[in-house]
Amino acid sequence: MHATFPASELKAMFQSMLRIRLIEEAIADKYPADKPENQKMRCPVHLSIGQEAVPVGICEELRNDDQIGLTHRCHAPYLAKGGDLRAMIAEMYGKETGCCGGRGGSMHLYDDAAGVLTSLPIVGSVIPIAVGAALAMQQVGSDAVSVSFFGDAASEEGVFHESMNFAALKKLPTIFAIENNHYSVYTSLSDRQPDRPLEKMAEAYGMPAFHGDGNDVAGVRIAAREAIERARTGGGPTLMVFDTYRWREHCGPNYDNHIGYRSEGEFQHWKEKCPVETMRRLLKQEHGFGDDDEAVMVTVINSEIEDAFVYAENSPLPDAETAGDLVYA
Amino acid sequence: MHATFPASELKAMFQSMLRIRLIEEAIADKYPADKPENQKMRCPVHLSIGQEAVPVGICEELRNDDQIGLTHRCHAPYLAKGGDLRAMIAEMYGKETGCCGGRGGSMHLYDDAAGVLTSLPIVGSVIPIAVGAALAMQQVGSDAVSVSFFGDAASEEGVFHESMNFAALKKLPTIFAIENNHYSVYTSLSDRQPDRPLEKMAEAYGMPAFHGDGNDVAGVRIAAREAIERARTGGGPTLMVFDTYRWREHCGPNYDNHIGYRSEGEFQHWKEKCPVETMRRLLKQEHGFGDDDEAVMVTVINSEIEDAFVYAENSPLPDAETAGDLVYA
Amino acid sequence: MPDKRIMNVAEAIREATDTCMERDDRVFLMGEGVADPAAIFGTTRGLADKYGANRVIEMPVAENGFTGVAIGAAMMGRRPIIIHQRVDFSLLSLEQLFDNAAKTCYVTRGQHTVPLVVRMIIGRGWGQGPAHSQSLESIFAHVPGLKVVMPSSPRLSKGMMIAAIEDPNPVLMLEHRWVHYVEGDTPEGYYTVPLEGTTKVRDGGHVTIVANSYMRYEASEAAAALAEVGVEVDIHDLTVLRPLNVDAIVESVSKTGHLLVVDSGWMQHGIGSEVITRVVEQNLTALKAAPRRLGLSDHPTPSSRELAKDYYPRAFDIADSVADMLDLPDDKRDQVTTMINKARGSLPADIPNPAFRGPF
Amino acid sequence: MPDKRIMNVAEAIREATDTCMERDDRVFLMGEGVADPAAIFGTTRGLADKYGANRVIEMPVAENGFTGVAIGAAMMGRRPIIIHQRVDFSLLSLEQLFDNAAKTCYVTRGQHTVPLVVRMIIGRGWGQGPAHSQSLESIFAHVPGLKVVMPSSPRLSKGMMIAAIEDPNPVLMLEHRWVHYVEGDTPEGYYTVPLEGTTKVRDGGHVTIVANSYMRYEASEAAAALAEVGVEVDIHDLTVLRPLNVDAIVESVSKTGHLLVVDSGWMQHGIGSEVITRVVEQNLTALKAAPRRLGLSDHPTPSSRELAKDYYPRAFDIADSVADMLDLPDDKRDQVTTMINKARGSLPADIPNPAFRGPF
Ligand SMILES: Cc1ncc(C[n+]2csc(CCOP(=O)(O)OP(=O)(O)O)c2C)c(N)n1
Ligand SMILES: Cc1ncc(C[n+]2csc(CCOP(=O)(O)OP(=O)(O)O)c2C)c(N)n1
Ligand SMILES: [Mg+2]
Ligand SMILES: [Mg+2]
Repeated sequence: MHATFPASELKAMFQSMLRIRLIEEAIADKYPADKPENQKMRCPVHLSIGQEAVPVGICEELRNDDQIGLTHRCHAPYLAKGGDLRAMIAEMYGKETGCCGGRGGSMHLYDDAAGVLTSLPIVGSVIPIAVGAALAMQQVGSDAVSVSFFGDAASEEGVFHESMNFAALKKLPTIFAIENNHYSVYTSLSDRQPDRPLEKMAEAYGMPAFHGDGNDVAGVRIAAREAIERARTGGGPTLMVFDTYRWREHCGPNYDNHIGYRSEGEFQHWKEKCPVETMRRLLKQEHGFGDDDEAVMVTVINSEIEDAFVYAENSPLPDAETAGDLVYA
Repeated sequence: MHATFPASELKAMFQSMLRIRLIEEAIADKYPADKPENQKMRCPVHLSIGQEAVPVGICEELRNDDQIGLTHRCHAPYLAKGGDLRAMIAEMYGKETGCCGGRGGSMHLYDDAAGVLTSLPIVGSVIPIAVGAALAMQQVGSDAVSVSFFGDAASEEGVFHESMNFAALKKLPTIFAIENNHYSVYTSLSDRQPDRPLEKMAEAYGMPAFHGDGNDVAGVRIAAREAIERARTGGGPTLMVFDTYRWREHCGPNYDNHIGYRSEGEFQHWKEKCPVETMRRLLKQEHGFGDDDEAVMVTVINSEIEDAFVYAENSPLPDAETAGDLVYA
Repeated sequence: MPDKRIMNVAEAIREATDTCMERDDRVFLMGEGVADPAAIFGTTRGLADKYGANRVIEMPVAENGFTGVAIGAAMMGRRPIIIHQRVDFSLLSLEQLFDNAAKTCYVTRGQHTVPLVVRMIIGRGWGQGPAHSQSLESIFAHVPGLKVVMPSSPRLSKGMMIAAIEDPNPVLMLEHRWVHYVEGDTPEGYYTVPLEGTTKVRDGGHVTIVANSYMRYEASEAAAALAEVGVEVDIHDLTVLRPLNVDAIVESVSKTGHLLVVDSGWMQHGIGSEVITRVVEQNLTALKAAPRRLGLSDHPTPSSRELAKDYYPRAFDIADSVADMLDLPDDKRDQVTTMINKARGSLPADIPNPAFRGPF
Repeated sequence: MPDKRIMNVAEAIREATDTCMERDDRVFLMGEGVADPAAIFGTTRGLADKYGANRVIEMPVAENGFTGVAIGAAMMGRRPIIIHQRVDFSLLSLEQLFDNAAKTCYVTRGQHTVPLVVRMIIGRGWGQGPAHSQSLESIFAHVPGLKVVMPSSPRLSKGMMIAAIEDPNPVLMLEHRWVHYVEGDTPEGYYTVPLEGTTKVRDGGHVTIVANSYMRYEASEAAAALAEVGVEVDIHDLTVLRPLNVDAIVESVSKTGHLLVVDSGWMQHGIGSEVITRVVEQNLTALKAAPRRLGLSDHPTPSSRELAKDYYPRAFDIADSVADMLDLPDDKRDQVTTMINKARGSLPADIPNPAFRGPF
């Protein structure tokens, strides 16, 4: 299985997924408070717990100068691409040291150094932005590529189709990556789209498409490699659709299977495919990765997480006097 | 050829196309004037000369309570569906007796009695409106259907895709009819969309699609019959794509092959496929339709046209005092 | 006197919708989340169960398309209600609203109407950030053919919602998220509140305050404190932005000579500029001092609670503006500030009341 | 004195674009028709030949999508110019403009900018009808983060277009279709006109008129006629709607005591309400009479020339308003009307000038 990747690469992917998982679990732990006014992260959070494989598989294949464009559910790809953890947590705390200085909150993450171009909370809004980044790359003759990450519901917005048409027409170096977690908030895919494979939407533009298991990080990565290579070499865009599942509530830290929009059974079915656990098993069974190896990994990650939260907590709130600055450049 | 239709039906289709052709030629004749201020039709006109077969083929299969939704290029389907000629010409003259009392001009034709729901000049805008009409039909349990007629460029607007998704999801009784005349104003299809069959866009929603010769009125009609039947019986929407060609300029009465965006040769190629001429030939060669039969037909049509223009010219302009009435019902 | 029926605005809207759906089977709901467990902040709770999936239609995430679908259905005589959980999402559908909803009755000389209701919720607080907290009412109110309403109490919300559903015209109803929490006495059964004019919510002779939506409550807090120092404020709740009728405001200003407009949106081309202009057009000489307006600071909404602190006009700012207009002495100003502080308790500015649970 | 370089506004915009494309290879054009034979009313004539299809990009008909594409490219340091042949088409793209163009600089504290120009043409006349003739400037000017300009002469158009292209912020430029025909002296080569403030175009002490875009010319016609009866008008062309600077207007009103605002759009929440409000906020006592505004009648644009007759404010209406404010006697009013009629000739109201050829 996955002979393509040496153990070191598999471990790197595991590490990246585990790190994202632990970071988001830490957010989920620290998010609630006894009283709202005591709460410190006072902005919506959309966790990717359960969905880590797609961003990690794709971002492992990206260069620093490749750009990604994200949605409300942006933490995981931001981190997978190398976005600064401290700046992310501080942003959730509304602090001066956040990547937006507290102006954006959790849905506006970006990191220039890492090639995280932007995150935008309006569904579908980032898709043409990423295509525009690809146009810029083509115009300057760079072989960098852009990737937009978005959900199954974003594929219902007309702007996705407008973006695919233009990208296909101009053979732009961009990838449309759908993390199909089968829900838009509480509404299932089958209540929003007819029953046919999502990747059919690419054929409408004669665009290559890929559909795969969003819990298989190595599979994601192999497919991404091909699409990225095609984009870099002038072969134009690709639509990639990955099946996955959001474990917790749409927005917030809790589980919500009890409220009735989906079943505990469905959740368990997907949870068994946990991308982190699957990779852990593989590493342990076939690559001599021991419990102690993982313990070391966890320790490192946890201290990074600890550091980021301390940093965020200790950072100052932005000065209220500056709230009106830089509306214009 | 077209054994499906008895001669009487073929003649009816010929008559409908010829009538539209002659009406639009009359508009083109009367539209220009020595000086702008002498001009009587002072609104944009988008002629369908060369494109008559699609609206005629489809509308011949529609009932009176079926609804059609149109774009800026609305004259032909309006007439094919039975829209009032006098009210149309008077509208172009900006007269009180126009279908909108002069408020809309040539791009806002509608006729309740004939089931012409609306025409809308913003590209793509009418598509969800027609889907909404189909939703209303489904809600009241009628077996009527709706058809939106629109151009190849309208298929680039995101709202088309949003509309297809919803119609397919709810199996609405609606037909999306693309009159692919290969241009958006002066810009050719190949400069706006990647090279693949337009009907692929329907597959994105698992929707049946049809692609056919937009100059073959009988072929259009046979295909429309199937799609309409499917819609009426709960089988949901269909996308129909017809290849055709606009003979004259995008907006206005003239030919414009000389200005450089398309070639005289291309025009001639399509002109040879003239839907009116093709049907005329068929009727004359195989159905004993004589020159005198046509002459009678033309006489009737011309007197109807003459009547409509006289009516429009003699109708009063609307009272300027009423310009502010009925902003609200 | 009969018992009061206390409910909040969210419940009142739900009750209005239920009432109309029961009375008229052409009425149906569509939107993202209308049938889900959160039920649009409770405003559609139970309706999907009661009326079924054909009348409470969960929509794909495609605002422009489904707005067009609703308009098309409305033109065919149905009575759709669209809901956007944030007014910001409606930005994708303005072509449909401005062209097809607003102009169809006019273009067809009343032969076609668009009996559509669009409910849009204005976000505030809890770090929602720049794209989930806009308050775009004045943009809608710019366009002839639309009606724009912003009811602020349960009684008004229920009555105006019923009136909106029954109105043959497109009615856009903007609901401030914090107004959803407001409780009050609400009549039982069917009744309507006309979609025209302003609603006077406090009587006073010294200053006229015009406020819309949630700003009404900030204004009332300020007015209560000002009353303690002898300043009596006339408060007019601008519940209907289009068609706009400022008669009562002009009359009030004729009496008070002072006008302050408190807008829940940005000020440039906002409620304040329109109301002030109408007042000076009609009765310039009544004004004893320059009229004033308050509204959002002229920048996008920052997420951080610290940055958002001064972004929204609050009772303090309103009281300050009044104090400036009337040239109140410092001791009275201090007294007013103290009063407001006491009334508010220690609640941070990004939380509407102690019952509030984030993140929405 | 050197020879005058007479050209019209359409040519001036073309020249500005050419100048910038030559100086900066990051500048590119995109839109429907930018490279076609009509070349956006001539404003992009020759540019496709000169700069090629990679810098003059014909776009699919997908306004929301391509606005996003432009914003994305701009964030990467490119300098896109979008063109909409009618401002109405931009309604499909407001989410991108209001959220991503307007707020990116703010949200990123200036780390990302969106150096984007959006040219939008306001249609008028020739029966264009309700959906091809809107004038939505005040909607854009409501939103912090956008700049909104409406140059009215060739000199201003060229200089402001160059300034807009060089501006690091998103600049929306609204061009009135009839302004395209306006001719005037236009400096050669590179120059800029700052995107701030108003432009005084006539000096007079009796009345202040503020007009935007094409309304400037109607105001000038009225002013010329009024001058014949001794009424001197100060005309301020409101070329920049955001950031709005009304200093010169306030100063002028301090002198004249009379203010009339003539808006090319609808009045509710329009230019008039904003300018009047700012003036009364800053100098209420200067006003000797109630300020007034003119604008489109409060209904959609009818297509028929007869119905459109009174829809647009014209020199006659402007003169009438001034006459009312100053209480001019009937004989002077008649004289003014006669003068305006003489100046206009017999041209119908739906045609800008004798050179005009419909249908656009
Ligand atoms: C245009 C728009 N409509 C609605 C929303 C509200 N909303 C926020 S996230 C979301 C669900 C999106 O689902 P999907 O795209 O599948 O992403 P997921 O949350 O599942 O990752 C919705 C409807 C929004 N932010 N923007
Ligand atoms: C949203 C929008 N964008 C642009 C236009 C300008 N416009 C009017 S007709 C037209 C061409 C449409 O082409 P197509 O849909 O193929 O129809 P055709 O004219 O060829 O019949 C364009 C771009 C418009 N009316 N609406
Ligand atoms: Mg999803
Ligand atoms: Mg076409």
